[in-house]
Formats: sequence, C-alpha cells, structure tokens
Amino acid sequence: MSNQVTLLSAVLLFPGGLFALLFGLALKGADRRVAARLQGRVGPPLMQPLFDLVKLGFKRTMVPSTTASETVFLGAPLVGVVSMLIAAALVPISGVYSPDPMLGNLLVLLYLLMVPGIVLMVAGSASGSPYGAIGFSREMALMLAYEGPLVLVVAAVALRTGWSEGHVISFSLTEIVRHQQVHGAFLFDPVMWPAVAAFVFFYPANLGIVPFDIPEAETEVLEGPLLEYSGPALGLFKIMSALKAVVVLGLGIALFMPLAPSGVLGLAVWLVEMLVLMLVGVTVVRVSVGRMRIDQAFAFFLKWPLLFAAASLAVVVVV
Amino acid sequence: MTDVTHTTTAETYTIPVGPLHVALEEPMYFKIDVRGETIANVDINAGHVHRGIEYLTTKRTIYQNVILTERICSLCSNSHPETFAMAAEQIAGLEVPERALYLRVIAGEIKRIASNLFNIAILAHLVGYETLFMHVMEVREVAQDIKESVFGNRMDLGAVCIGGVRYDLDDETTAYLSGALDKLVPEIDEIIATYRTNGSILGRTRGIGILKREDALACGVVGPVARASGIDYDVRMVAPYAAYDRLPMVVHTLTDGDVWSRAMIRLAEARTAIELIRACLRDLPGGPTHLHDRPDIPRGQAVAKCEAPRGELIYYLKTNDNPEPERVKWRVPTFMNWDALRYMLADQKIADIAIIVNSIDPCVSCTER
Amino acid sequence: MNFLTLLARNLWNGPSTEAFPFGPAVTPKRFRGKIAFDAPSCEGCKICERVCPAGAIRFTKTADGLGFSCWHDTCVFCGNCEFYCPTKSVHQTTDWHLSHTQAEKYSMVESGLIPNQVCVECGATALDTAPSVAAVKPPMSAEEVADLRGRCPKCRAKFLKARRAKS
Amino acid sequence: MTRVPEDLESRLAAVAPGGIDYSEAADVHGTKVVWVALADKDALLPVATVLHELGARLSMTCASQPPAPEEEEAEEPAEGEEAKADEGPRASFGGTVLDGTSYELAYHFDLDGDTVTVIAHVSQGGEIDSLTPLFRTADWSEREMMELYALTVRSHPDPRRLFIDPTIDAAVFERLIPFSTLVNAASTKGLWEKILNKKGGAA
Amino acid sequence: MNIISDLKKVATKSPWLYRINGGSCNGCDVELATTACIPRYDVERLGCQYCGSPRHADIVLITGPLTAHVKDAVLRLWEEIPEPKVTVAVGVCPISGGIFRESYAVCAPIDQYLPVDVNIPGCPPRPQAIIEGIAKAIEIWREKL
Repeated sequence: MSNQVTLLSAVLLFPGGLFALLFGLALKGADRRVAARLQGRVGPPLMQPLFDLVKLGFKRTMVPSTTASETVFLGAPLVGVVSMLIAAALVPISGVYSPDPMLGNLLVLLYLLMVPGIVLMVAGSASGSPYGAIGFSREMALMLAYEGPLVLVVAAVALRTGWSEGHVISFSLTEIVRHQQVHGAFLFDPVMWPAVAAFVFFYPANLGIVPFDIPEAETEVLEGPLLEYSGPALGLFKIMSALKAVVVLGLGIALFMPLAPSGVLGLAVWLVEMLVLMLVGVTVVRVSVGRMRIDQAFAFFLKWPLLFAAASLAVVVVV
Repeated sequence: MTDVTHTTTAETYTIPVGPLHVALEEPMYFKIDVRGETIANVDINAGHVHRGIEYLTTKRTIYQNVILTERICSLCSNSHPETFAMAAEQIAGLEVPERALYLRVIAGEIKRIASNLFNIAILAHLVGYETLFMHVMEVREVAQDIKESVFGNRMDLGAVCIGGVRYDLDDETTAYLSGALDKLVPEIDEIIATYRTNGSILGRTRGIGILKREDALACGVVGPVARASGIDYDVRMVAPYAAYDRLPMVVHTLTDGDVWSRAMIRLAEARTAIELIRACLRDLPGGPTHLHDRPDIPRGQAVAKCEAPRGELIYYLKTNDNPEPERVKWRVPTFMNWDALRYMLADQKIADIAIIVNSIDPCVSCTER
Repeated sequence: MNFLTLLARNLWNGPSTEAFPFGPAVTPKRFRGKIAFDAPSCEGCKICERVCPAGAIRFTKTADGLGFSCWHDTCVFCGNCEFYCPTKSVHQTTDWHLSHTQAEKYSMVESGLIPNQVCVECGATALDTAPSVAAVKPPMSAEEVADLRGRCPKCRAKFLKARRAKS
Repeated sequence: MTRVPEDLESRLAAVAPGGIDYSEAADVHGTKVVWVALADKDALLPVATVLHELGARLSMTCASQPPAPEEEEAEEPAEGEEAKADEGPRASFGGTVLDGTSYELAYHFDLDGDTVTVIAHVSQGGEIDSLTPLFRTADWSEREMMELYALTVRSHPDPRRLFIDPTIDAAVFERLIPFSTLVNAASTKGLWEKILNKKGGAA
Repeated sequence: MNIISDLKKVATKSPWLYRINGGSCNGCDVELATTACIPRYDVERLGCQYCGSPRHADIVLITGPLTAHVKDAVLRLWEEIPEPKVTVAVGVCPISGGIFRESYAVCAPIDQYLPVDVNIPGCPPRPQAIIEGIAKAIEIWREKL
C-alpha cells in the first residue's frame, strides 16, 4: 500500500508531476528570457510559460470539422502528458531520488520518450489538415533519424556499466548512476566522448527546437501538428513539452554526469545542472543557427551522430 | 527553355498555400501538387489584394492620385508617386527644380535600403533564423528612423509632389541623415559578410530556386531577380531619371540565379544606395524644392519608368480636360517576376516554397492593385 | 562564426528595447500625426477638401458659419492638406495617440468653425475668414488686414480696389 | 537587347499596310520615346513581330475607353491642332469611331531603356490578336484587359479572370467609369451624417 | 471566486497575437511584424507572442480594406479563432476603407461583418501606436475572459 502511495507521489508530485511541470515551465521561461537577451531584447517574465498555460485554460477547445475522430484528436495530447508524467518519475536524481524498479528501467524510458513524437504524429493526422499531414511525415522521418544514434548511445552506456559491474549489460538507470558515482562520470571518460557528442545532437532534435524544429516549422507548415489545437488541448501539449524537457535533460545528466552530493544540496546542484544544460545546449544553439531542411537533417543524423555513437559503442565492446 | 508543365498523377497530392498564410506577408494563393516533399506543379491564384485602384485613379484628381498611388504598396511607396509625377510632368512639360531631383533620389534610395533589408530579414525568418531576422530588422530600424524623422512617416514618405518634392533638408536633418548613414554602413557590411559565410543561410539558399538566364529573358523579369540571373538591366542606368545620370551608379549582377544570388544583389544595392545618398548630400544644389501652386496638367499622354526596389516600374498616364486623369495604368516589377516562380519552384522541396517565393520579393499589393 | 560575436555583443550591451509603453516614447519633430485646424487663420478656400485623397476633410455650411471636420478614421495622414494650404491653418501635429475603442469610432473628428459675421460696411452676413493678402502689393499692415477682415467678400474686393487705386 | 534603330519607322510601316502614325522624341539623356498608332488593329501582330526580332520586351499593355469628345467644338481650335481637327474629331487615326464605346489599346515595349508604344483601336465588341505566341509576358496583361473590358483577345491560351473576384460583374471598367456618379473621393452622405451627429451629441 | 479572478489576471499576461491581412498595402503588416518581432519594441515583455495558427490567437489584428476576393477567407479565419478573442482593426483601411473606400472591389469598413473592439488609425500607425492599441485590447480582453 505504502509502496503504491510512494509511486503515485513520484508520478504526480515529485520528482515527476507537479515538480517536473513547474520546473519544466521555468526551464522554458529561462530559455525564452535568455534567448531574448542574446537577441538584444528584454524578453518575457520567467514564468511566462505558466501564464500561457493559465490563459489556455480559459480558452475554448475547438475541434476542427476536418477531424477524423474527436476521441483521437482530444485523446492524443492526454496520452502524451501521461507518458511524460511516468517518464519523469523514471529519471533518477543522483543522491536524491532513484526510481522504483516497479516503474521500469532505461528501456521503458526510451520507449516513453518516443511517445510524444508519436502523439504529435497522431495529432497531426487526426486534425485532417494537409499541414498536419506534412508534419506527420516529417516527424516520422526525424524520429527515424535520431532514434538510431540514441539507441547506440544508450547501448554504449549500458554495456560499459554492465561490464564493469560484472554482468553483460545494465538497463537500470539507478545502477548506471551508482556506477558513475563510484567510478567517475562518463563525461570524463574519453571512451564515451563520441557518445556524449551524439547525445548532444539528439536532444535538440527530440525537443523540437531549431535547427531541428522541422515538423513544427511555423513558416513552412504553420506549426504542423499543433495547427488545429486550441485552448486546454493545446495546453496539454505545452505541458507535455515542458515535462519532456525535464525528462530529456534529466536523462542526459543521469547517463553522463550524475555527480552530486545528497539531500537538498544534491537537488540544488541537479537543478543548476539542468538549467545550464538547457541554456547552453538549447538556448544558445537555437538562437545561433537556422532551420535545416528535413532531407538535410536526415542526412546529418545518419552521418555524424550515428558515426559518433557507433564509435563509442565499438570502443566499449572492444575494450 | 525549361519545360514547366507537369501532369498530376496518382502519387501526387495537393496542398494549398494561402490565401492567408503566416509565411506570406500578403494574401496569395498557391495550389501546389507535391510528390512526397517535392513540388510537382504550381497553380497561382491571384486577386486577393485587388482593390480596384486603377478605377479609383480615374475618380480622383491628379493631385489626389499622387497620394493614392503611394498607397498601392507601402514597400515601394516612393516609386509609385515619383513615376506618376514624372508622367504628369512630361505631359505638362514641367521643368522640375534641380534640388528636387536630388531630393527625389534621396527619398527613393532610403526606401530601397529599407525595402531590401526587409526582404533580407524575412529570408532569415523563413530559414528559421530568428536572431538574424531580428538583427537585420534592427538595422532596418535606422532607415525607418530616417524616414520618420525626415519625412514624418515610417512607410509612406509623401516626398513627391507634381513639380518637385514636398520635403526639404535643412542643416539639422542633413546632419541627422548623414549620421544615420554612417551608422548603417558598418552594419550592412557585416550583414553582407554574414550572408556570404553563414552555414545556415548558405545551406538553405545556395542552388535553390534557380532561374536560368534564358528563362529570365523569356519571363521578362526585372530588378534584382533579373540581375541575379545575369541580365544587366537597371532603369537608373539605361534610361536615367531624376539625378541618377550625375551620380556614381553601379549595377550589380550575378550569374547563378538562385535565392542566395538574389539576396546578395539586394544587399549590394542597399549598400550602393547609401553611396548614392551620400553623393546627393554632397552635391545637393540650392534653389526651390517644387514649382509653385498646382500646375495645370493639359490633355496628353505619357509613359514614365523608374527603378523601384523590386525592379522596373512603368506608368502610363492619359489625361483629358478634366482634373481627373482619363486612364492611369502601371505595371509593377512583381507582375513580371511572379510568372518566373513557375520555373523557380519546379522540382523544389515544400520546405523551400516560402523561401523561393520570398526571393522575388513579391509585392502582391502592387501587382494586384 | 561571426554570429557568436553578435550574441556576445547583445549580451554585453544589454537589450535595445525602448521603454515604451512603460516609459515615454520619442516622437520626431517632423512626425505627421493628427490634423489640427486653426479656424481664425483659414481663408475658406477649401483647397484642403479638394486635395484630400481619402475624403477625410469636409466643409459644411451651417446656420453659424462654415464648419470644418476631419475624420481621423479615414485620414491617411499624407499631409496634402497642409502642403497645399496657403495659410497653414490646417496642419499636422506630432500626436499619434489615436487608438480608440469601437464606441469612439465616430468621434475621432477634428472640427472647427469659421463663424458668420456682419459686414462692417454693408451689413450683409458673411464668413469671418482670414483675408487672402499674401499677393497684395504693397504688403498690408496688420491694422489694414484687421480692417479688411471685418468686411464681406464684395466689400473686401472694393476695399482692395480702392487701395490699389490709391497707391 | 538594342536601342530603337534609326529605321524603325520604315521597318514598322513595311509590315503595316494600313499605315502607321509614327512619332519619336528623345529626352535630355537620349532615351527615346516612340509612339506608333496603327490604322488597322490587325497589324499588331506583324508589328510586334518586328519588335520581338529587335529583342524588345513587352513591358505593359493598357486598354482604355476614350470618352466621346464633348460637343463644344465651336471655339477656334488652337494652332497646330488644326490639322487634327480637320481629320474629324470623332474618329481615331485609322478611322475607329470614338463614341465612348470603342477601345484604345496601348502596348508598351521596352528596347533596352527606350520605350515604344503601339496603339491599336478596336471598336466595341471587337477582337484583338494575342501576343502570347511572341511574348510570354502578354498572358497576364491580356487577361487583365479581358476582365476589365468587354474585349476579346483572339487565341489567348488561358482566358480566365486574373485578379477580379467572380462576384464582381464582367467588364467592370465599362460599367463604372462612364456611368458612375461617384466623383472625387467624396464620402457618402450617410457616413458624414454619423460623424457630424456624433459631434453634435458630444458638444 | 477570488482564485478565478486572480487566474484571469495571470491569463491576461499572455495575449497571443494573430494577424489577418485583408488585402492591405503591406504598410500596416510590415509595421505589425516590426512591432511584434523585433528587439526595439519587444512585445514579448507584455507576454505577447505572434502565433502561426488562428486557433492559438487571443488578439486578432486585421489590416487592409477587406477586398472582395479575400473577404470570405478573412471571415472564415476569424470564425476559427476560439473565444474569447479581441478584434483590432489596424490602419484606417479596415476602419473606414480609408483611401480605397468606394472602390468596386473593397468591402470596408470591416465592422459591418465582424465585431471590432479597438481601432488603431494611421497610415500606417507607428509601432508605438500599435502597442498602445494592443494595450487597450488587453483591457477589453480581460473583461471578456
């Protein structure tokens, strides 16, 4: 019974749920504000994403007449949010929180991370607009492109942990974190550097920011899959993407640099790490480049990130 | 000539672009047949900005028409009244004061700087490069401030009247103007360097939307679009008006005919425009700025043309004994360049539609009147 | 890579955002804004009405005199009225605070009245317009202009004719 | 592209058996403006062919419906205009009756900066040859003429409307220009009553 | 009750803008883009954001004299914007038809077809005037929430 309560609170309150949501919104707000500063503007208040969310709550959700199925149209964002809530509870915070094995392991997390992309595809096609359809095909192409390198990166981390812990492969994030706390972070392990590089390319693509915001490109496909969404339903997508930012960044920290003291200090360090990752890896990137075309992005992922990830994996296997 | 006729087959599907589309500054409507992400055929449906201005010109007096033609389009809003006034002056045989000729060049070239920078900025926006977009727009604000401080409005200068210009430069505005130009020069040079080297820009604009020279000639394209395809034609050079024959005019041409070349031509022309204005300020003669009162325009007909930011603009004016003209007709550069989109869009990617359309700097409100 | 220097510069220099709407906005001296009408200096030639391309200016004859109205919701702020006005009694101010709610739509009007007066000479009722004296030679003194102003158009013509005969 | 050649008049006259009215002027910079009126509208295509061979660009076309001359010819014609007055004020060069219903079509060609304008007159309900076989750019211009006036362009490849919405009646210029009572940007009475009333109410 | 009104106050900090071009000469559109997107005016300070889809909009800015050809598209698009929304007419063209009034192809004024809340006259209005108008629109929007 108490186990279930802990689980539930992990999903709904901390570290998933409310905490992840607020933190994710703050991350997005920080991203917008710092981006504004880099562009020479004042920028919105830090909690602007929260204001947006509250506002969307007051608006009406309109279901377009072109929709194939209202249930799918409205259900899709809900599925996305639920998947991210669970995923957020799966991300360990070193020294503070390690996920219950009941919830799953690294592989489950990887699957959950694919859900938002799929949700966007479903949402795009359910809205019945031609732009949604283009968004669908682009999202699919992009996922195909970045999932490959990601799997190799994760495999490299899992193998390296597993081998040195005495078994072949470890998909337990808790174990991966513990291993690094003992043997040093993979970030400082030269063998893993190519994998880190591959992961760095993965997360802007997964978070859908420039240069990889191709499925949602406003000037090309009018925000693609989200085109027809309004009001609370659009708010759910915003929640989903805020949670996803936390999950993806948290995964990055867990995979490569889970070095932190325990307790409140540990949490603080983790929060700062997340913020720095967001600002350096997302904000600076998105203000300093333009968008790629889908064929360019596809070719790009099948070249460098795949190569890097494969290199790391190969070294891990051979050594 | 490139063949641009395609047949719609089973594998293609049609997507509408417009009429109200965020990437398009103005309403226009394309029906695009695509095969995957590749364009198979383009059908352009026009007329969304048709306001019947040609009809209105025959209901307004010639003096009202100077302002009405200015409102055809805000991006080339100086070229229209200037050409209209040139046609009227030709009919009446009016000798425009020398000072006014220079002041007309200044007004026209300031509009050219702002218009070209706007197009360049939008290119960055369409590429998804928001920071560059904002930066170029900020630089453009210098030109906007010039317009507001010297002419009193950020878009419609109201600079031209029949028989001269309505504004004058005093010591204060001259100093302000040259100070602002000094600020613009390094900024524009830097923008040129950025567009020449930046990977994001080059990756999305080099080799995209190519218009070959022979196709350009067949379509009769004008302005930067023609000059980017290697056609050396600039009204300011071949049929000088205002004070252009006394100024250090340079015509820029490139040969690749792609989106990038057109952008670079526009930037080069913005840069040249600054030199032209500086030369005007240096040589500005004294004297009146306009003929007094409202000269009568007798019965007659005339053709006048000028180089608007987007290319050759031509006006035909026919008057009779009424204060309203009998017929006013004009053809704007986009009218010619629009058709060339068919060539540029053939076999390109959906993602590039907006970028290619923007590369002709389409002015729909000019075209559809 | 020169782009990173731009970002750094932006960070270093701070935002270039204007204070408005939280602070005052700069308005250039030559800004062409709201129309203002000065009835006492108007000669009543109505040239502004004729050159206004948007039909924003209208003179209406009322029992009290000649009314001037300019509706700012159709005015295109081109400045033709000021440019062609012989006395600059129509001119553009630098005021651009024109946004208003729908309820106020029809009250965005600048109006003025050129009142009727009784001619000091013949007693006829005529408009109290400013006399057109710019072209009169030799130039008229202020007293003479004031004297002229009190008359109806017919008596003004007589007055000027008499003056010409004298000189 | 070439400038206007010296012998343009004779070249054009050779292909227009009905006759042409040719005038040429140059501005201070030497930029030439040429006006060519055709006596016979069917000479348009051969004349355009000559210009096409010279490398001309069709830059604009303009149709108009010249109003019938007013009935006040009693006063003495001004000097220089006498010759024209003798020709008869009611007909164009070439004899098309100018009664307010016939069309005047002006084709503006560009020869590397010089302008050549070819004018053809077509009577009401008449037809004119399409220049699209020679100039791709004639397409839109001719569609525009057709949507503004009740004029037919012979063998035009795509005679649909160009800019004007289908809800607006055909030949909009013929309907509106000669008969409209709207003049001089005067605003409708109703609109001004609203404005003046509001003002009266406020005061 | 109190919480709702507090939340409404928060909500008014996030007015998203959407622009409809009803056949304008570009002037107002360019000025809108300038106002909405560039650092000098930075309406993001007010929480404003330019959005690409009408479904996401709160404040809709209409420019142009509403030509016959674009009228249906504009009205349809306006319908697609979820309530509550505020309509702002930018420039004299949509307000009265401006210089194009009485053309056969122009349907202005726009308030015959849809309820307008705020007018921003000008040809085109300067960005500061647009910001002022948007501020008025936000006030009205608060009432409507």
